[in-house]
Amino acid sequence: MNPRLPLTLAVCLGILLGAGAATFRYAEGFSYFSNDPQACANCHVMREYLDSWQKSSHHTRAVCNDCHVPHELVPKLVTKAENGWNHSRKFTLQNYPEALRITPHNADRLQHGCLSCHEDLTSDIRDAARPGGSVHATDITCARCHADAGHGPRR
Amino acid sequence: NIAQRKVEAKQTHFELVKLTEDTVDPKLWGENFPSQYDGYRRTVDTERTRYGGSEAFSRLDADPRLKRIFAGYAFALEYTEDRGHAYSLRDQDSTARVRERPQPGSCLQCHASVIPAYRKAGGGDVMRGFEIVSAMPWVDARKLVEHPVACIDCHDPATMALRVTRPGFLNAYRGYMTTKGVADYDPNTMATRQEMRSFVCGQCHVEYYFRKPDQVVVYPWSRGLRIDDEEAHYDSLRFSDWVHAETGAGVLKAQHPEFEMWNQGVHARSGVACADCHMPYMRQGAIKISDHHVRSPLLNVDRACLVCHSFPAEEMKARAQTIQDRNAALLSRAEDALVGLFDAVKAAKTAGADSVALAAAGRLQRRAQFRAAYVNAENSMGFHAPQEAARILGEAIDYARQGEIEALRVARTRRP
Amino acid sequence: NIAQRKVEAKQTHFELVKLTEDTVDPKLWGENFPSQYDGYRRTVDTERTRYGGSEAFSRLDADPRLKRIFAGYAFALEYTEDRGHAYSLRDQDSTARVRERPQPGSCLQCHASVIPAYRKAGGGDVMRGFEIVSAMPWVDARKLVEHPVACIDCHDPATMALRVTRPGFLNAYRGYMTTKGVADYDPNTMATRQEMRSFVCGQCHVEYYFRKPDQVVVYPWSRGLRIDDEEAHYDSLRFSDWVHAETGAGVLKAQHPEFEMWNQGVHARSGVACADCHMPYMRQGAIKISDHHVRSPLLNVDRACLVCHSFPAEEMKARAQTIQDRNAALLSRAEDALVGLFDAVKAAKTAGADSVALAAAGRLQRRAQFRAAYVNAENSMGFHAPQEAARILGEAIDYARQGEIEALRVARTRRP
Ligand code: HEC
Ligand code: HEC
Ligand code: HEC
Ligand code: HEC
Ligand code: HEC
Ligand code: HEC
Ligand code: HEC
Ligand code: HEC
Ligand code: HEC
Ligand code: HEC
Ligand code: HEC
Ligand code: HEC
Ligand code: HEC
Ligand code: HEC
Ligand SMILES: [Ca+2]
Ligand SMILES: [Ca+2]
Repeated sequence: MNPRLPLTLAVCLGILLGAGAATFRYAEGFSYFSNDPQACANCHVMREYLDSWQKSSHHTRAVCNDCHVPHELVPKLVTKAENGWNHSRKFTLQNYPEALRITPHNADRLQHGCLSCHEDLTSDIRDAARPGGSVHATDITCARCHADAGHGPRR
Repeated sequence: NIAQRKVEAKQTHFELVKLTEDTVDPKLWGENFPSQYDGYRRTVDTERTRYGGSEAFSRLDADPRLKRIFAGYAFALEYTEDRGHAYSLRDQDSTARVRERPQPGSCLQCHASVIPAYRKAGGGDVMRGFEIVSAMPWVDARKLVEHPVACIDCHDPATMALRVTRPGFLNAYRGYMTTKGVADYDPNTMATRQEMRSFVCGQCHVEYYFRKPDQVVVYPWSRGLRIDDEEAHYDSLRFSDWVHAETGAGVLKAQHPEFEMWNQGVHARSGVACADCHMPYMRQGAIKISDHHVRSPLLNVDRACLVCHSFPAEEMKARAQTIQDRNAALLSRAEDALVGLFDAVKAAKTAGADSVALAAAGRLQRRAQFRAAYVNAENSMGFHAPQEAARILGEAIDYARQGEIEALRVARTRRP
Repeated sequence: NIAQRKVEAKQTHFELVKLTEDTVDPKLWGENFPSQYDGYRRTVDTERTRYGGSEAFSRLDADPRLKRIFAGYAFALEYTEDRGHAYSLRDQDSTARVRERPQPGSCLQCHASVIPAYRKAGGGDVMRGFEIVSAMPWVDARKLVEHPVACIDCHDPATMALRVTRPGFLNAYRGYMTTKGVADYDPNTMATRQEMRSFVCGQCHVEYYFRKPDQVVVYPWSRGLRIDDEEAHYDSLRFSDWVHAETGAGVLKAQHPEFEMWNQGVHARSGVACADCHMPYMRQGAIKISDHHVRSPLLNVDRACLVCHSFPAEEMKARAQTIQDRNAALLSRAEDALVGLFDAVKAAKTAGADSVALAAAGRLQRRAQFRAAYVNAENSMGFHAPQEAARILGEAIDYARQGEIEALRVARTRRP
């Protein structure tokens, strides 16, 4: 099968679902396909996160996508299509909460983001490192203690 | 250099020793996990903090009122500040409460790596062995164990995963969960990993008593984990720890209810576990490990608090101490009130009042003593739940003073 | 839609009306800042919460013990729950404390947009005008003002910057800062913006009294902002609010010490300002503005709390209420203890004890009353500093019961 098929599909998915191509492009929906943090901030709602990221310990080390978006090609496009759809729609309809909160699904992606750089360092503290593997319902989540890693102190 | 650090990171632990359910000696576990073992061994350190730390000073000398408060109970003989896990068996061996008073084998559940001994005594059945050993005289039971709190008490030797082994906890928590509508709760299979990071501590850092007549260790959680629930449990059984020597009232003394107090605080509510503060992660070469030097977080504020609180270490320490200072002042008031009650009851007796006439005063003393002892025995000086600790002490003061008033009224009616 | 939103993001406000130091009417300010004016006007809403909210119910009916606690004081006539800023002048006009008792002009400092009136009365000098108006009878002073708390009370009409105008705050805070070694402190030039976000509220949400004989409004901060400091200030002046009708003791009643209580809490310590919770930012299209509907944050948890706390709104509300429930229970104990003291003192009097013999009991009543009234008058039911509020109530209970004991002893010696 054509190797570029999944890619093409994912992109189309994102664009078509994305509250109509017009709105989507105008809202720089395509920012979702760029790696430039500025691109995320094309939506003013995201600006404070760009600012806080710039003040965080990671601004010289990681960009939005490194933490929030899977690095493998297909999951990456699916993520972007999904969030592109959610965020564009909500941005257009203005029906998002005053204080944004990461969704469980994106929290998982975030965890993978951390591990993409800190996997070795944390090899001993994660279930994966256990001979028995994961024996409890959940593994340890980085953001529980390091919520400020990407955006500096919350307050 | 980087290359070498990377290698170090990949192969974290080598299995030099095969660990089994009978490997009790932490030294052997240390062969496989040297860094954690190093930390564990450092629990022999003795460093004091304003209200805690690891120097085993005498609490009775530090606060003479306690001698009167525990009058007639073993704690009036010797009561010291607690210290590291490495001492847990030694300190039990040497306390006057054991040397000068007969104690049951139950004492060992939380002071020794006792599970293999239970299994042996129970012919493979830990629960039965637990009951058998608890019923033995301490001196005989003591011969069955040789190590203090150690690796196997918190870890599964096969997977290194956390696990809960103490029958006292397993029984009591299962009972508690039924009050929440959950049947047959088993932490080892149903708890999240984050919950386990507190449950392993809750195995021992809890209020307990020995069921009569079989001396089995029970945690009074049938109604819930709050002090009021525990008191209700005791009242329903008409249970008393001892009869107060000065007043003749049947009273209660709480022991280290850290788990219960923590449960009432905002940290527990926010999912912050005991291990988060008492065993914070530390970097060792190219990997992160849990600091097994379990101790006062105030001796380790940088790692214990600052990942979550973005304020300077000095400031976070000051916040904890401000909380402790407030509770310490209230605790002192509560103990003064208790002493006032003792004097009033004794005066009433001299005035000719009998135990029947003083029954009401006795019931108030019981409420007051349990509350004051609860906060005193809870080793964080209220830090684990600042407002709850203050609330408990406010009630202790109220009940003690009401008891004193009651005794005065009784005395008056008795005056010739 | 998005296009419009992008425009808003850039747009700022238009100056339709020229605002000066004499523009008191908020309607005019509203011409330039319609969104903030809309919010301000919504302070007429009346919605109740478990312990607060904006429905002006009678506190005396809700808690009959207060009638005895305030016996002989104007608060026994009428004492209602507070509500929005829009009512501040109206509610003072209509209270029985004003209609049935002569009051000085001082009352107006915090209930009206009074600064222009001060300036006029003082011939340009606000401070002098403040003293003159304070000394006037309320009925005459009332004629000089027409608006409740309004824009000009917190904002500089020229720059819209926050500013502190109340002489009572300026004087008291300057004095307080000298105890910290800072001379001539002026918030308007020396405070950070974040500090101003609390200072503007501290202008009025504080404990106060009228200096004798000139009736000037004074905040008792000469020794510090903690309740113990304020009590020491009053004791040093032998100042009493009134003589208790049942016991004859000279006692104190606190009024809305929100600013002082907040100062003892972890939020203040963390730099969280009144406005952060009571005037949280809200999205208006693409720009964020401060919600000028100043009210209970528990009616607005999403915006008031979740920007800092990443827990669900229901959970944050439950945390606040758990704190309030604990303090409410302790407050109830403290009031019961006070009532017990009243009865004991009255009994001692009937037994023939005179005021000299009951002096000690009176001093204890004074301590207890101030503390219980303090937490009762502090409008967050202790949320602003949970453990400090509980500590204060613990002391209130202790002093009240000690007073009862003292009265019993006196009564006994008096018995024929
Ligand atoms: C170093 C990793 C990292 C980087 C880089 C990063 N973030 Fe985050 N982001 C986080 C973490 C951690 C959280 C908090 C998750 C939590 O609290 O559970 C978060 C949360 C968020 C949230 C949700 C708000 C909340 O508190 O739940 C948004 C929106 C966000 N980030 C946007 C961005 C944008 C836009 C960028 C780039 C300008 C960015 N992030 C860069 C780690 C990162
Ligand atoms: C089309 C405008 C827009 C762009 C571009 C945008 N965001 Fe967002 N983002 C939003 C809106 C609107 C929300 C609020 C959605 C909600 O919370 O319901 C949001 C919420 C979030 C959240 C928290 C809620 C969740 O879904 O987990 C994260 C994390 C986030 N964005 C990250 C990013 C990252 C990373 C980028 C760049 C790759 C980005 N955003 C680009 C509009 C945008
Ligand atoms: C693109 C790579 C990358 C990603 C993704 C990343 N980090 Fe980092 N992080 C770094 C580097 C590089 C450093 C500095 C070197 C070091 O300390 O290992 C660092 C340092 C840190 C530190 C040390 C203290 C500090 O703040 O400087 C913490 C804690 C941390 N990261 C946590 C996280 C967490 C949590 C996440 C996910 C939410 C994350 N990192 C995602 C690259 C990354
Ligand atoms: C229970 C709290 C907690 C959790 C969960 C946690 N950490 Fe940490 N982390 C810490 C503490 C405490 C330190 C500081 C260690 C020190 O100072 O020696 C730390 C340090 C770090 C560092 C810096 C190490 C150094 O000194 O260079 C990185 C990187 C890091 N953590 C990444 C992670 C990642 C990735 C995860 C998820 C797999 C994670 N952490 C989960 C508490 C936590
Ligand atoms: C948020 C941090 C935090 C959490 C979570 C926490 N503690 Fe503590 N703990 C402290 C502090 C701070 C002290 C006071 C230490 C001192 O006074 O030196 C303390 C004191 C103690 C002490 C006495 C230590 C000493 O110095 O003698 C024990 C025992 C203890 N905690 C056990 C527990 C247990 C068991 C749990 C969980 C059920 C727990 N703690 C949860 C912070 C915490
Ligand atoms: C099997 C029983 C047991 C378990 C499990 C246990 N403890 Fe302990 N702990 C003790 C005993 C017994 C002592 C007192 C030792 C002494 O004073 O001789 C103690 C002492 C302590 C102290 C005081 C140390 C000092 O320096 O004063 C702290 C802190 C503590 N434990 C925390 C924890 C934490 C956190 C956990 C879980 C991660 C835990 N304990 C698990 C039995 C236990
Ligand atoms: C349910 C668990 C448990 C049981 C059962 C238990 N202990 Fe402990 N013990 C602890 C913990 C936890 C500590 C540390 C906290 C403290 O000292 O308050 C401790 C501390 C001590 C200490 C050191 C501090 C002190 O109190 O002087 C002695 C001695 C001691 N225990 C003796 C005993 C004796 C004797 C018995 C039986 C009568 C007993 N323990 C039963 C858990 C337990
Ligand atoms: C009082 C309880 C307790 C005792 C005793 C104890 N541990 Fe742990 N240990 C823990 C906790 C809690 C963790 C964190 C586990 C988690 O987060 O799932 C841990 C984690 C570990 C880990 C995983 C890597 C890390 O550091 O987080 C290893 C390996 C380990 N312990 C080895 C040991 C060894 C070896 C001993 C004996 C010398 C020992 N432990 C004694 C409580 C204990
Ligand atoms: C794993 C995260 C974590 C760690 C570690 C932690 N805290 Fe907290 N702390 C919290 C959270 C969450 C709250 C609740 C308020 C909030 O939502 O921010 C809190 C609240 C507090 C408060 C105010 C509530 C109260 O109980 O008075 C104090 C004080 C405090 N922490 C001190 C400490 C100290 C001291 C330590 C170290 C001994 C510590 N914390 C360790 C997360 C943590
Ligand atoms: C961290 C958030 C927070 C901060 C900061 C804060 N408050 Fe509050 N305040 C609350 C909460 C929560 C309540 C309880 C509301 C209720 O019971 O409905 C409250 C109640 C009040 C009330 C009574 C409201 C009512 O419903 O009747 C007043 C007045 C008040 N606060 C004034 C202040 C002042 C003045 C400051 C600063 C000196 C301040 N607050 C700081 C959260 C806060
Ligand atoms: C000039 C005096 C003054 C200033 C300045 C002031 N207040 Fe008030 N405030 C009052 C008065 C008077 C009331 C009571 C009105 C009534 O009950 O009629 C009140 C009532 C309130 C209430 C209760 C509302 C309700 O719904 O029950 C809150 C909350 C409040 N103020 C918060 C604040 C905050 C926050 C600030 C600063 C941003 C502030 N106030 C500044 C005088 C003032
Ligand atoms: C230092 C500022 C200040 C002064 C002076 C002041 N008030 Fe208030 N007043 C407030 C604040 C703030 C509230 C809202 C908080 C509360 O009700 O506790 C309030 C509430 C009220 C209320 C509504 C609630 C209640 O108590 O029934 C009345 C009526 C009232 N005041 C009357 C007066 C009278 C009469 C005087 C003069 C004797 C006066 N005030 C002096 C600040 C002040
Ligand atoms: C009780 C005090 C108080 C009153 C009365 C008040 N404000 Fe504000 N106002 C504030 C505070 C606090 C801020 C936040 C300022 C800051 O963060 O520097 C603010 C901010 C503003 C801002 C800046 C933009 C924003 O929303 O943050 C404008 C414009 C404003 N107010 C207009 C008004 C108008 C018009 C009125 C009368 C209808 C008014 N204010 C009444 C306290 C008040
Ligand atoms: C501007 C930031 C901010 C806002 C807004 C805020 N908080 Fe907090 N809160 C904090 C900080 C900082 C702490 C201290 C603990 C810490 O460092 O995490 C804290 C601590 C707490 C605590 C534990 C300490 C205590 O006093 O018991 C509770 C409960 C709490 N907040 C509830 C609330 C509620 C309810 C609201 C909304 C009415 C609120 N907070 C609004 C920042 C904030
Ligand atoms: Ca200790
Ligand atoms: Ca109100």
